[in-house]
Amino acid sequence: MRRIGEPILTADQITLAFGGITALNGISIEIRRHEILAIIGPNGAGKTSMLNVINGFYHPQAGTITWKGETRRRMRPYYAAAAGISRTFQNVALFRGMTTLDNVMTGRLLRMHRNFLWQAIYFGPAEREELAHRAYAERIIDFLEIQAIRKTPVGRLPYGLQKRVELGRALAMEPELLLLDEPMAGMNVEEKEDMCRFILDINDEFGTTIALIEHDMGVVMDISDRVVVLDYGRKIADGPPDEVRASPEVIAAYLGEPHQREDHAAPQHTAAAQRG
Amino acid sequence: MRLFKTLLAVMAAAVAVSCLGAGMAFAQNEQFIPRLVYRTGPYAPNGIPFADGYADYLDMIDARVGGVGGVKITYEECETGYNNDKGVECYERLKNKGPTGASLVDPLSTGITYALIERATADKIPVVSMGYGRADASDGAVFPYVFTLPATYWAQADALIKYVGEQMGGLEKLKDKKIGLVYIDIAYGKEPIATLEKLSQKYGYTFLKYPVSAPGIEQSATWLQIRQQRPDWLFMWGWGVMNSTAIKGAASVGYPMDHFIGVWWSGSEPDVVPAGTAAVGYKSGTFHAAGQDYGAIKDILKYVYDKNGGHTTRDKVGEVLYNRGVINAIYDLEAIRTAQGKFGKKPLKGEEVQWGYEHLDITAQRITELGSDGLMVPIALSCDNHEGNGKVRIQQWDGQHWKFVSDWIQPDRAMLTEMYKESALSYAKEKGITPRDCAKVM
Amino acid sequence: MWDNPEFVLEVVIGGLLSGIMYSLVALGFVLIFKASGVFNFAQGTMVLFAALTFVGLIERGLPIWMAFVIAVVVMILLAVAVERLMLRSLVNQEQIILFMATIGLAFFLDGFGQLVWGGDVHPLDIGIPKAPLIIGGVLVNEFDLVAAIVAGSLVAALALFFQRTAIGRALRAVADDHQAAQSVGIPLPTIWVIVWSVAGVVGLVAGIMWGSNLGVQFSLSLVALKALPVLMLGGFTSVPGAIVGGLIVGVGEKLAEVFWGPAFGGAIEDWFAYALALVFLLFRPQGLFGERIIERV
Amino acid sequence: MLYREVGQFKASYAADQAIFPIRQDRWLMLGALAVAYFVIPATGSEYWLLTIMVPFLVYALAALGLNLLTGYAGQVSLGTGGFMAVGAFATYKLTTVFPGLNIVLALVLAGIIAALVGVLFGFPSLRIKGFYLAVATLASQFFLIWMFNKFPWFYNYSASGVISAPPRALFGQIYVTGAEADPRAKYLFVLTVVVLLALAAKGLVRGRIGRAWMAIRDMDVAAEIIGIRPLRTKLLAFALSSFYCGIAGAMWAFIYTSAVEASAFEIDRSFQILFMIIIGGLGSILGSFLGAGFIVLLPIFLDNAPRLAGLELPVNLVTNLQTMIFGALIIFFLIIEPNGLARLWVIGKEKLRLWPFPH
Repeated sequence: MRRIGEPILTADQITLAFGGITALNGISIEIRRHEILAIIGPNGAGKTSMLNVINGFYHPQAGTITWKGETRRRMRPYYAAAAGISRTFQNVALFRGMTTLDNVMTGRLLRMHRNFLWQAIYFGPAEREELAHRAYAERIIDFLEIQAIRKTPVGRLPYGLQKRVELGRALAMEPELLLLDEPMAGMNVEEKEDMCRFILDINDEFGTTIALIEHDMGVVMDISDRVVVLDYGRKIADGPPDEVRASPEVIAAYLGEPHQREDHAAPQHTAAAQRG
Repeated sequence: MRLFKTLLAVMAAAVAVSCLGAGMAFAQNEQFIPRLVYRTGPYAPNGIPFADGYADYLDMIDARVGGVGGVKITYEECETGYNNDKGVECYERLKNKGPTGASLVDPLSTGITYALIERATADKIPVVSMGYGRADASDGAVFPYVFTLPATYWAQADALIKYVGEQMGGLEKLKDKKIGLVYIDIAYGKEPIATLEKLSQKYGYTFLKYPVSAPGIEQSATWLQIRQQRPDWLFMWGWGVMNSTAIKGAASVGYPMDHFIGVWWSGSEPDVVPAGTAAVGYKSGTFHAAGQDYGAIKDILKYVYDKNGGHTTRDKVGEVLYNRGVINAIYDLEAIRTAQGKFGKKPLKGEEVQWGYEHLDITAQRITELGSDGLMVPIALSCDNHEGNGKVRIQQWDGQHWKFVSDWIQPDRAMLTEMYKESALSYAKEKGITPRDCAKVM
Repeated sequence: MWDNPEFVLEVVIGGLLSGIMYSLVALGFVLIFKASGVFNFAQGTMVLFAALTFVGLIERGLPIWMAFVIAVVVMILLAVAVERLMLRSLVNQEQIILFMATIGLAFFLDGFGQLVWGGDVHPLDIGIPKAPLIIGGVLVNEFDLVAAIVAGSLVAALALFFQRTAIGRALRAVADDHQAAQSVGIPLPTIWVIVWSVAGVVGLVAGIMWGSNLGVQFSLSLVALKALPVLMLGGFTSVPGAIVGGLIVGVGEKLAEVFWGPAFGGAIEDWFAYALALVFLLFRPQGLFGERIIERV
Repeated sequence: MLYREVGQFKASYAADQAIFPIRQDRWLMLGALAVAYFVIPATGSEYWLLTIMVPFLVYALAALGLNLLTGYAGQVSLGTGGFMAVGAFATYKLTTVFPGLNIVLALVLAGIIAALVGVLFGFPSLRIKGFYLAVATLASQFFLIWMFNKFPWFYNYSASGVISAPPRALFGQIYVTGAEADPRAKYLFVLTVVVLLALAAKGLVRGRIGRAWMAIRDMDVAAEIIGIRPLRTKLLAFALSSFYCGIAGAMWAFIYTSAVEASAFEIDRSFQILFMIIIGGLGSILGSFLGAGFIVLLPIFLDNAPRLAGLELPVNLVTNLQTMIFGALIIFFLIIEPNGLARLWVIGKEKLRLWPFPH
């Protein structure tokens, strides 16, 4: 049975600016072991930037990140990955040329060590390693109920399924901290319910710590242990859902702000990301 | 399904190739000559006249006397595009054609020559690299199946130096003069360097190298250097588009044309015509005459063109490269004739033609019989001399025609033979070949 | 090197002038890549093909101007054919596929051109003087000068075309994003035909300039190789880039060849041009004037 | 129903990850190998073996190498010819400096040298992408060719800069290089090398490394975020790719033409091999072979077709027509299947799977 523990990641006074625009303004967040943390806020509040800083895709001008007692100014993406932080993206960032299975298997890359000579021979050690990790990948596929599309190139999958595969890839890394950027964006109600179930189960069964960005207040309030609210690069609230819901500042931030999503046209976004 | 069929079609096509290589039926009394030519691609302008000249001469012979010693000469052209692997493919495809297989092969490219030397030696088919290919192959002891008649690049380089010396009134005058070489930066272009360096020590001139990267369409840097260093004489080892470009380049920096001398592959109509008036006065080496007023050429017009035959137009007959093709054909047929003298008037095998080439002796009298007085000079080959002491002559472009401006020059044979031997032996060593003892070969 | 300043100047000028000639070829690439994202491998062959047509017509006794007009028409027809038979069926394919298709086109034109006009070399003289011109001890080649002027005016014309005309603006829009193109109200196929035609005409001009230097023959198609480093340097999508890139490459390779070449045994200008471009790329991966490559998640 | 998978159940992941999970494919492959090893050497003429099969295999190997780099790791390269040249000249130096050196060992060493050079020229790929990278690799192409042409040490100071292969034997007496070598020996040697390296390539691409490459190819940003180090992965791709190309180049120089100068590996070669993998199929081992077949065999066939049909056409006409048809076919195939012949093959199989029923 999970119980929320000490902070495993502490972002301290993070400031990030692009040219003139300040995306993050001295934000401090801590993420505690085993919890589900929701980061919310109106568009352009800097939620995604925050995740990007945490797993090293952006390098903040000021502030530090402490991960399991180790403090550093800037992360490198592959260091973050190696250290057990994995994530999904707002606009699905799958490897479109590969099948579902292969995408999930890429999540195991960090744990596979046979060098290219063994790989070239394949039979023997490399194959054994391959099969061991295949078994793990299959567990995740079963868990996410995507057996049917195992051999389908992900490019051909519907958006909702792609999101699920991406989650699978992140899980395959056996992360300690899982960052989910709008896991339910562009999903219908059933898909959302599935996704919620998965998130809770992951948190439950694997004890994975989860930080997620979500717009759907209902979802957020249901599944998260704690909510952080960002607005224009500042943190305006941090606490249990009910508390946050009551906070006047939050209400102010959300007043007049209709309940909208950032990605009506997710596919184009994905395409754009592909080009990048 | 349509696309699947097309795939099958391609597969089928690929399979169909397999039935090649096995030559088709030939009449028995024929002597087959494979013709590696290039009528397309970047070097086509030079390849076409040569191929036409050769083919026309064979047609003429067959029309006039019905072949050599009563044996009809047949040939098949194969397009190499001056491309080495294509050349190898052509050679392999054609070498077994005809009743006796290929009697010899004219690679018509230094690169292809190199690629064929070993194969042909193994197949016992003579490689006739007339005025190109590897110079040291003149040493017949090491290269029994390669022939470099009538003269190699090294011989020509020496001849050019002799000519320059003559122009300046004595080779000793070369001292402290500057002689430059503009060359295309591939195997062929580098051939003369060794010789010119050797001679520079002998005569004390400074030797300047101006490599031009192939294909040589952009040379302005080179010509700026030349304008700066002002060599007294300038040689050129170029090919294809490089030649005309270089001549223009020389004009553009005001280099005196009559001090600019090209190798015989840089001295034909396609090289000077595109340069227009700029080319007037430009010189080049050669080992035969240009023009139509020679018996053999007249016969071609008479027996081929008057009968609406021929591979080109009448006016192109007699161009430098056309006549060179004719010369090549004459050599080949004379070798076959010589061989027939020993092995009988029948279709001959490659090794028999090789004997013919090794005993080829085209005397002045024979040249007269061939109606080629003034067109070519006598040569005589032997087991250890596959070059045959050919001579070199300098010609000059007057805007209309190529005119001789020197007498026949005999290169320094003693020195050259020395160089051939040295280089050939090192090759033999690398390849583990034991040279023939020519004293024992009759 | 510096002991002889006017020689350096001479080399620089020579470089600038050859650079312009490279730019002429590079322009064709840029136009097509800019508007359709196609890296047109066939540009070199188009140069040859256009020049062959032009010179072929002159040899058949047509006056130069008429030969030029007809050649232009031919290039436009070619553009239409390319769009109808090739591009139309390959819309929305990956760049590399389109690239490969243009290679097929290159092969086709190579064969076709030689089939129609023969493999011989065709001398081309449109009356540009070739005599050396010595200005204050510095050699300037008259021909190159004319070439430079032609290239310059061509670029000016293109610039006007892109800035002033509706089509031009439409093309710029397409270059930025294909959705936008629709909104401009000009169908993509039409735009493709236009850019390929323009590229064809640019190719014709390049072909005439190079051709009257080399003689019109197969090797003309190889000038494309001289344009590639220019593209790298200037960026595949920028007309001014093609010009500036051409000049930089021209000057760079000539200086290298003349002053450092001999130290390495010469003939270094080919790879030096690429190395030079490479160095620039390491600092600006999208070329001097190319559009930024944005990475986003 | 020639091609039915029904009833072929995979009991284990091992079976599922086999190279040919489907029985028919296994048979087909074994059949092809049998033909290659027994039928062709037995029946093929010297022309067929030395000027069609050997170059085809050598090209296929080079294409395979480039496909690892371009098809799998997504790094478009036009430096192939340069790397082939490295292999060729390295082998030449090795075999002439150490005459005792076993030819196989020489090839491997040459491959390794080529790999190192590949790594060196792979560094720009960290910053430069797409066509810019492609053109950038031309720098290596031109530089390498220039270098092998310029420094006489590479060709043992021969007058013309041509290297010609010294005869070398396998197991003491079976010569595989040089003119005396039996065509069959040459062919079988090349075939074996290619088959082994193709298997190795398959092993590489279906495992960890292959996935890392494809991840980089499909989306380098995401790849980095799941813990792939871009530079390392790309450089490994350059290294292995160059290894393959190097060996291909060595076999080109030593077994196919047996005498080459640097310009045999000039830019056209690089383009040719790029064409092969695009036509054959990017990211497909089979595609490399199909592509090589298309680019090597088709022109030869078109070249001979008229003569086979008994027509005597002038060579220039034939050659020009051949070039035109060849170009047209390239476009045609791209239009019917942009993903290459390998994809066509798969589609064909799917059709067979249903055959004779429409659906």
